[in-house]
Amino acid sequence: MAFEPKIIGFLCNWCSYTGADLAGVSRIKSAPNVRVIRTMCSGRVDPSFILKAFQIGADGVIVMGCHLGDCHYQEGNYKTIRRIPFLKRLVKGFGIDPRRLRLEWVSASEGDRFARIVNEFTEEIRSLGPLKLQVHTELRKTIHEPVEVV
Amino acid sequence: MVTLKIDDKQVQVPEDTSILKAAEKAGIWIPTLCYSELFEPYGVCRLCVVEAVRGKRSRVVTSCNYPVREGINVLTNSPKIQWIRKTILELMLARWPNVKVVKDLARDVGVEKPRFVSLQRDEAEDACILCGKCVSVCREVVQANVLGFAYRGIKREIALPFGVQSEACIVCGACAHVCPTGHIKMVVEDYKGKKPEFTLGPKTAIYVPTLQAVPRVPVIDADSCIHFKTGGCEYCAKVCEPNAINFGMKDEVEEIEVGQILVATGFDIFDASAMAQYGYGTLDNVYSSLEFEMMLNSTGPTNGQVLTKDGREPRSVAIVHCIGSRDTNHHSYCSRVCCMYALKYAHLVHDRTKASIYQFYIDMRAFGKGYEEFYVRILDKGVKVIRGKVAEVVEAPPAQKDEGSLVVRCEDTLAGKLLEIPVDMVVLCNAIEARRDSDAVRRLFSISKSPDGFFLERHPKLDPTSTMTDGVYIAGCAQGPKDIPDVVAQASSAAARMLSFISKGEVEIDPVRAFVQEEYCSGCKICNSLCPYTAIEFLAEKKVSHVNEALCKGCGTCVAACPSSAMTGHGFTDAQILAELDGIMV
Amino acid sequence: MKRYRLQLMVCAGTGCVSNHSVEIKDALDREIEKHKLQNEAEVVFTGCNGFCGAGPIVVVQPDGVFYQLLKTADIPHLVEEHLLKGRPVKKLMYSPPAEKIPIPKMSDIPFFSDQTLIALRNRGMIDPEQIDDYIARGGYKGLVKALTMMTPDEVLKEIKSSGLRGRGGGGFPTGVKWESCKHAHGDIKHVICNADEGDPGAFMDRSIIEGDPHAVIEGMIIGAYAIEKVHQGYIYVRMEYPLAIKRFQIAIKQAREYGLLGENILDAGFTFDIDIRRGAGAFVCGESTALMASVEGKPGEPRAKYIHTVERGLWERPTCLNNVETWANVPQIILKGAQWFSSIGTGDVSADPWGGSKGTKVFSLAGKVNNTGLVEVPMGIPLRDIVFKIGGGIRDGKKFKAVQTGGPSGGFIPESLLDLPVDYEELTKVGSMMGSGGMVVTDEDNCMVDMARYFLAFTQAESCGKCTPCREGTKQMLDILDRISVGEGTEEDLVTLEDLSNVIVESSLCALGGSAPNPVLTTLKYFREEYEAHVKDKKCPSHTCRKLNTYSIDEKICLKLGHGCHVCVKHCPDAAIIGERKQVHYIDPAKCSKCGVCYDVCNFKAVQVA
Amino acid sequence: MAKPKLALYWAASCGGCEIAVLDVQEKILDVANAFDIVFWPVAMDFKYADVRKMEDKSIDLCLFNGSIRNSENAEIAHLLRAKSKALVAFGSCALEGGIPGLANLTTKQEILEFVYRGSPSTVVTDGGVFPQQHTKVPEGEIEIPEMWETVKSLDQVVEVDYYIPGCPPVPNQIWGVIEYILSGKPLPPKGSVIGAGVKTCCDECKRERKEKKLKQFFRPYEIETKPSECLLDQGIVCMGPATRDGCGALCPAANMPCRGCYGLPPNVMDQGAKMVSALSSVIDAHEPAEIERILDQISDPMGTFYRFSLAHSILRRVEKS
Amino acid sequence: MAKLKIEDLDRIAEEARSKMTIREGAGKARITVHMGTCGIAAGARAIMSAFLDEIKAHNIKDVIITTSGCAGLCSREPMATVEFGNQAPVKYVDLTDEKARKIFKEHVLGGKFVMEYALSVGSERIR
Repeated sequence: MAFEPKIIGFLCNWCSYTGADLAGVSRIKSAPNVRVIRTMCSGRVDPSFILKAFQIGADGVIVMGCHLGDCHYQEGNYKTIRRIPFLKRLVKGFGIDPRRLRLEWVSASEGDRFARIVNEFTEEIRSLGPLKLQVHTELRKTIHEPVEVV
Repeated sequence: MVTLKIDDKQVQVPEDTSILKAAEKAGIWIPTLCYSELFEPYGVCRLCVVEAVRGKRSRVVTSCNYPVREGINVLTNSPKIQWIRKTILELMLARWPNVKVVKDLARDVGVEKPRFVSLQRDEAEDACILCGKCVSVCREVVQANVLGFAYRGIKREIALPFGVQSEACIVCGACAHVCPTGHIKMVVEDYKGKKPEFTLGPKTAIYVPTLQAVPRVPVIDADSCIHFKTGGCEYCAKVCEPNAINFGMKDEVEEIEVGQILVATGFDIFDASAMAQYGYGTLDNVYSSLEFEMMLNSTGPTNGQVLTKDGREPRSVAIVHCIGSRDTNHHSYCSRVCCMYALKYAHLVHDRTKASIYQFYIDMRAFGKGYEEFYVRILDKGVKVIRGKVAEVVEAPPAQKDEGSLVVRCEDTLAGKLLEIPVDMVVLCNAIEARRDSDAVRRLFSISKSPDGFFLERHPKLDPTSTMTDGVYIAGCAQGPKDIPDVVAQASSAAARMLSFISKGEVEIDPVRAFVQEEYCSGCKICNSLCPYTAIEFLAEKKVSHVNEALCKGCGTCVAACPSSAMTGHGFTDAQILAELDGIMV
Repeated sequence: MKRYRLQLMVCAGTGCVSNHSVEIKDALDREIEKHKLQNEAEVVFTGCNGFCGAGPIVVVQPDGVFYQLLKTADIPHLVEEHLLKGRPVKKLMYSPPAEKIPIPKMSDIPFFSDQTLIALRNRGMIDPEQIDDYIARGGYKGLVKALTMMTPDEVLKEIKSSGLRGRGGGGFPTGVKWESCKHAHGDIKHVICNADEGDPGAFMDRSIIEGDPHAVIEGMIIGAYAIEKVHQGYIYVRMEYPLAIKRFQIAIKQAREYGLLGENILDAGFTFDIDIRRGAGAFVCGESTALMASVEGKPGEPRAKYIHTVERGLWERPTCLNNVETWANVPQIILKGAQWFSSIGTGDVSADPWGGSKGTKVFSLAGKVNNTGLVEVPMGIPLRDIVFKIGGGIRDGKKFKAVQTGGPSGGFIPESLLDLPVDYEELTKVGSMMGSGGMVVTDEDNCMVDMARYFLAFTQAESCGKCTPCREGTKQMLDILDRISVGEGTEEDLVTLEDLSNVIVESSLCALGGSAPNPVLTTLKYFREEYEAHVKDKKCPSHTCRKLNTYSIDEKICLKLGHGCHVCVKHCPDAAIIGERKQVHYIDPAKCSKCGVCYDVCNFKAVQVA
Repeated sequence: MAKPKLALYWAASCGGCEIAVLDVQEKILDVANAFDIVFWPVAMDFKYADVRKMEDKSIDLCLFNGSIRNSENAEIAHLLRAKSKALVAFGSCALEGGIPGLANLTTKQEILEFVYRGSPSTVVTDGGVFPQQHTKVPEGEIEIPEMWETVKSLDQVVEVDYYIPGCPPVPNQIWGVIEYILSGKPLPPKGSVIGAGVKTCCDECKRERKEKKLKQFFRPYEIETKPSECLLDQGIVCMGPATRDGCGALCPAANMPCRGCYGLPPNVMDQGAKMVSALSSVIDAHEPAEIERILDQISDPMGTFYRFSLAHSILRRVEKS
Repeated sequence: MAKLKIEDLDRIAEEARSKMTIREGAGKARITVHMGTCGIAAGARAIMSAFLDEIKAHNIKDVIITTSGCAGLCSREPMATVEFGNQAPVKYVDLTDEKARKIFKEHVLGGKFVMEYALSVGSERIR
C-alpha cells in the first residue's frame, strides 16, 4: 500500500487550533496524516520536541501559530519565527531534509487555509518518502534515566 | 533706644539704626543713590551726607551708615550740606549728562548745568554710574559673587571675572533689577520660538499659581529661586511676618505599592505655528484656543475682558475650526470638541463685546445632548457662520487697517465665493494631540498606543477603559479626544472597574502559568527579557529568576527557551507533551 | 671673639646700595687683605646712615671720621692713608657748601649734630642682620623691663603719659589708641605695623626697617603685651622695599630663634608672633581700613571709620595699627621712662593727650636743599633750622620759596611761616600736616602751580575710586590744573578749583580724599599771585610750565660763543629754528611749540626764555 | 578484611581522565593503600587474561573512561561489566561519546579515506591501502579490532551504574566521589550522575549577567571581552546555560566560553535543541532576513552545540544516505 | 642658638661690648700709636701688635687702640699717646715691645703714669 507519512503538527491554541476546529466544523476535507498536539502558544514548542518527534519516527513536523501581531500573548510567535529557521539548520546538519520541518501562520478564521496547508505538506512528505534514521533501530537503547542525585 | 534731634525734630530709634533710617522715621527726605534696603549700605555716592553736630564739633558724615549717637543734632539741609550735594551732583552730571536718575537728583537739588565738562563724559542714558549696587546685591543677597570692581581711581569699572561670562552667574537678574540706570540688561539668546502672549507662568520665584488654586498658598519654584542655587537671598523669609517660609522642605519621591493604576494623563494642544499660513507666532492678535481661554478666564491676564494686544476691544473676531485636525499633513482624526467650544467662544465674545463674529468651519459637529439647540441659539445671535477652510490669515494692508488689523482669506463653499474679511482678532481651534511624552509613559506602564498616538484600549467597543496589561486602566483624552461628559463617564467606569477588584479582595488568575524550579535555576537570565508582561523578575539575593503568578498569562515561551529546563508550567510540562508525543506516534 | 681696633661702618641702605656701596665694601676688604690688617679692621654693613645725599658713605670708627661720595678708586688710597698710617683723607670728607673746609668727624657735621636720635639711635652703628649688635646697644632691655617688671596696664600708662602720638600722619595719641583697643571686647586682637609708606619722597620707615628692624619688633611685642589678648601681629611692607622685607625676615627669624618671638617669650608666659604681609603698591593701602582689607585678601578699599578699627578691624577683630616710627619709639620710652620722652617736644600732655607733640620726628629732607637725607629732630624745632642748619641751606645759592610737608596730603609752607615750630598743631593750623614726614624744599625755580599739579596727579592716580567726590573731584581738579599750566585757565577756574577742593576735603570717605586737595589749597592760599600769572598773563614766573614760555635766541651769544653750532636745529621737533652752521640762528614763534628742547641742548645758554 | 578492588580502563580515550585521577596529587597514596588496584592498563602492564580469570563481581569499583569505538572496546566493556560490582562511566566520552563521538558527523569510509589518503600530511604509498582486520605476515596472522560505523557511549553498550561527567572530571570532584565511597556511606541510586551539580555552569560563573538582547554574535578572538560581564551578554556563544555545573566554571573564568564538557543538565534531553531555543529567543530582530544574517554568525552549530554530547543526543548521529 | 633666658641677653651684650665701644668711640682708655711714615719705619707696627696682644691676653673690652699720623717728633719714634679716662694724655717715646707691655699694665690698666718712658704729659693746644 502507498507510503502513508506520519506527520506531527504543533498547533497554537488561540489561532491555528481554532482554525483547524473551524475547518472541521465547516466540513472541509483534509489529509488525516497530521497528528495534532495543542500548545497554548507556538512559542511553547521546544525544538527538543521536534527532534524527539523525528527520533520516534515522524516523517515530517509542522508548527502552526497566529499571524505576527495577532498573538494572544503579543510576542509568542516572534520567538517561534526565530527558533524554527535555526532548528532547520540543525536538522539539515543531522542529514534530515529541512523541508520535513515547516512553519505556517493560520488565524482562527482561516479554516480553508489550514486544510490546504495540511494537504500540501502531506503530499510533499509523501514525495520525500519515509525518514530512515539509525536511531530508529539499534541506537535507541539507553538505560540512562535522569535520577535525583545525592 | 537712642534719642536725637534731626533738623530740630526729636526722634527715638533703636541702638544701631542709621541716621537715614531715623530721618525716614521722622519723615525727612535725604537723597540717596547707592543705598538700598537689600544690602549693607556702601556709602560711596556721598549724596546722603549730613552734618552731625555734637557740642561745638560738627562733622560731615554719610547718613546711610552712620549709627545714631545719643544727643547729637543732625542737620540734613544745612547750607554746607546743600553745597556738597550740589557739587557732587555737578561732578556726576559732568560725566553722565543723560542718566535719568542723576538728572532727577540734580534737579531736586537745584543743579541745572555743571560748571565743567568731564573728559570721561558718557552720553549714554544707561551709563554705569559706579554706584556698586549690583556688586553688593550679587555678593550679599544672591551670594553668587560674580560682579566686582576692577582697576582704580577714574578708570574704576564694574567687571566680570576675566571679563567673560562667569559660570557662577545664575542669571537671576538681581543686578539688572537694582541697577538705577538700566545699564545691565537681561539677554535671552537661545529662545527662538514665539513667546506666548499670555503666560500662565509666574513672574517671581515665589508665587501663588492662580487665584483659584487649591490650596491658595504661595509656592517656591526651586529651579529659579536664588536660595536653592547659592544659599543666599531668603528675602521672602525676611518679609514674611508669620515667617511661614521653611526652605528645608524638599520635593520627595514616594514609592507606593498599588494594585491598579488609572492612566489619565490628558492631552497637548497642537502647536499652530507649524501651520505658517495662519500667522500664529508671527502676527499679533492671533491666539490659540488655550490662550483665548486664558483671556476669557476672570483670573486671567486680562481679567476676563476680550482685548487686542494694544488693549482695545476688537471690532471683529474670526474663530477658525479644525487647525491641525482633519488634516492629512498633521492629524487626520477629528478632535471632536472644537466645534462646541468655538460656539462657546462666539457666545462669550457676543456677550462681552460688540464685535461682529465670523465662524469658519468644515462640518459643524454639534453631536451632544442639547448641543444642536445651542448652535441654533448662536445662529440667532447673528454670528456669521461660514462653511469653508480658511486659506490664510495675513496682515491687513494699510488701506484696510481701520476696519481690522488682520485679513482672513477663505472660500465660502456653500456660496461658492472667495472671501477676504478684515478682523481685529483671530482665534484658532487647535487640534487635541497625544502628549509629547506619551511614548515614555506608555513604556512605563507597558501599554501600547494606537496609530494616532493615544493609548490603546483593550477593546474599542467592549472594553474602552482597560488595557492589555491587567490592572492598568486609561481614561479621558489620553485615550482619545473626547468631551467632558464622555470623559466623566469613562473615568467613572474605570473607577468602578477598579473598585470591583478592590472589593473582591483577591485576583482571579487562570491556572495555566509558568513557575521556576529554583533548585535547577542558575540565574542565566535568558528568560528575563522574554516576557511581554514583565512577569519574570530576577531575585538578586537568591540569584535565581522568579515568575510573578499574577502577571503570567501562561504562554510558555519562557519554558521552551529555558536552557536548563528549570522553567516549567502547570498544564504543559515537558513530560506531559513528550507523553502526548509518544501517545500519538503509536 | 676677634679683637678689632677699627670698625669700618659701610652704609647699606637702599640708596647707598644703589650707589654701589657693595663694591665699596669689596674694595675695602681687598685692600685690608693686601695690607694684612684683617685682624685689626672689620668692615661692617649697616643700615641707612641718614645722609643719603652723600652716599656711598663709610664711617671709620673709633675715629668717627665720615667719608662721603666714595668711589672704588678712592679705596686703596683711603686704606693706606687712614687705616695703615692713621691719617684721615681730607679730600673724601664732607665740607659744608659755604665754607668748603672739610669736617672729619661725623658728629661735628651739622647735618648730624643738630639731630636727636631716638627712632634712629642705632643707625650706622649696628649690622641690621646681626641681632647681637642690636642687643649689644641695649636691644630688648625695654622688653625685659616690660615683661618682668611691669604689668600690661603699667606699660600702657607709661606710653600714655609719655605723650607719644602716631608718627604715620594722623598724630593720634598712641596711648589712647592702645587703651581703646585693650577695652574693646573680643578675645583675639591684633597689632599691625604700617610700613606701606606710599608717600613719594618719604623713606624714613624704610631706613628704620632696613637699619634697625629689631626696634620695630621689640616695640610691637611691648604693644601686644600692653594691649593683652594679642598673639599675632602683622607688618604690612610694600613690595617696592625688597631689601627691607629681606632684612625684616632675617630679623624675625633671629628673634624667633632667640625665643623673643613665638611661644612663651623669654619664659615670661607671653606668646606673640609677627608675620609679614606684602603691599601690592597701592598708595591707598596706607590708610588703615584699606590696609586691613588688603591683609584680609580683599581689594584695598577703605571703609567708613564710624566704628574705629580698634573696635572692629582685621577680620572684625579689635586691631591696633601704628606706623613703623611709632613702634620704634616704644622700646626707648619703656627703657628710659615716659618722663625722659615727654621732656622732649612741645606742649603739655599730662592733662590732655592732644595737648602737645612729644618726642622726636624723622623727616626725609629732599628737594633743593644741600644735605638731603633722614633728619630726626625734636618736636617744636623751628622749620628754618631743619632747612638751613641741618639741610645746609638751598643748593646753588638759589632763593628759598616754600617747603612742602606731609607728602602729597600735606601742604606748602611759605617763607613767611619758616619760623613756625614743627609739631602737629602748628603744621595743621597753617593748612599742611605732619603726615609721614616727607619734606620737600622748593626754590625760586619751582613753579607752585606745577608742584600742586604734581602732587594732585599722584593722589588722583592713587585714588581707589570708591567714592564720587574723590574719584570725580580730583580728576576734575587735575583737568583744571592741566588747562591752567598750558595757558587755557580762566579766573573762574580758580574759584571752581577752590570750591571743589573744599567739597572733596569735607565729603570724601577716607583721608586720601580728605587731604589730596591740601597742596592745591595751600598753594592757592600762599601763592595766589602765581596762579594769577598763569591765568591772566599766561606766564609761568619760574618758566617751569613750558607752554607759557616764549623762546628766543640771543644772536650775540649764539654767534660769538657758539659760532652757530647748529645743535638746536637738529633737536627741534617742529623745525622752528632757521639758520645755517656758522651763522646766527633764529626761532620762528609761529612754528615754535614751546617744548623747550633748544633751551636744554644749547651749551652756551644762547636760548633765552621769557 | 581485604582491601576493595579497583579497576580503571580506557577505551576510545585520550587518557586525560586517567591523568585527572593522578591530579588528586598526594591523595593518590590514600587511594593506593585504600584500594587494591587490580587492573590499570594505562599505568601498568595488566593482561586481559588476568581479568578473565577473576570471578564475576570481584572488582568493587571500575572507572571506565573513553567511548566505544571498536569491537575491542565493546568486548572489554562487557568483560568489566561482568567482573565488577559498580561500573562507573568516568568522563564525558564514556558518559555521552565526548570528542570521539564527533565521528558520528561522518561515516567510517569517509574517515579512512581522509586519514589514509586525503589528508595533506599523508604520504600515499602502494595505492593508499586501508588497515585490514586480518593480515597475514610471516610470523603469523595479525588481528586488529573492527572499527564501528558509529561511536557509542558506554551506556549504549552495557548497563552503567554511575556517571561522572567532565572532560576530564575535575580532581576535587573525583576525590569527592572516592572519599564518599571510602566513607562507606550508602551509595546513591543506580544510574545517577555523581561528581557534579544539578544546576548549570552559569550558577558557578563569577560573571555578572544582564537582560539579554543580542544583535550580533562573535567568535572569542573577534572582540576584547570584559572580564566581569557574562560572555553571552557580549555576543559570544557560551554553552554554560545548557551544561551541568561541577567544574567551577573554569573556562569562563579564563575568558573563554564554556564548551559543554560537563554534559546535559538533569532535565535536558539535547544540548543542541536547548541552545537553539535559548539563543534564538534572545535575538533582538523581527525581519526574517535580519534573523538569517544573525544566525549565519554562529558558525558550525552542530560542532559547537554537540562537541561532547553528539553520540548521546536525541538523533545520535548524522544520516549519510 | 637655643631659646634665650633673660640673663642670656646680658651675656650677649657683654660679649659684643668691645665692638660697641670701638663704634661708639668712648672707652675707659685710649691708646694712639703714631704711625706716620717715620713711625712705621721705626717699628710702630710691632708696638701696635704688642698692645693688641695685651688687650687680648687680659680680655679688656673698654680700651680703644687707634693710630694717627706722625706726632711730629720723628727722632723718638716709635711713639704712642695714652689717654686714661679724662686725665691728660701722656706721650711715650722710643717704645719697645716690653716697654709697651709695661705701659699697658701700669698706665692703661692701673691708671699710673710710667714716667721713665714718658716724654710729656698733656697735649698741645689746637687753636
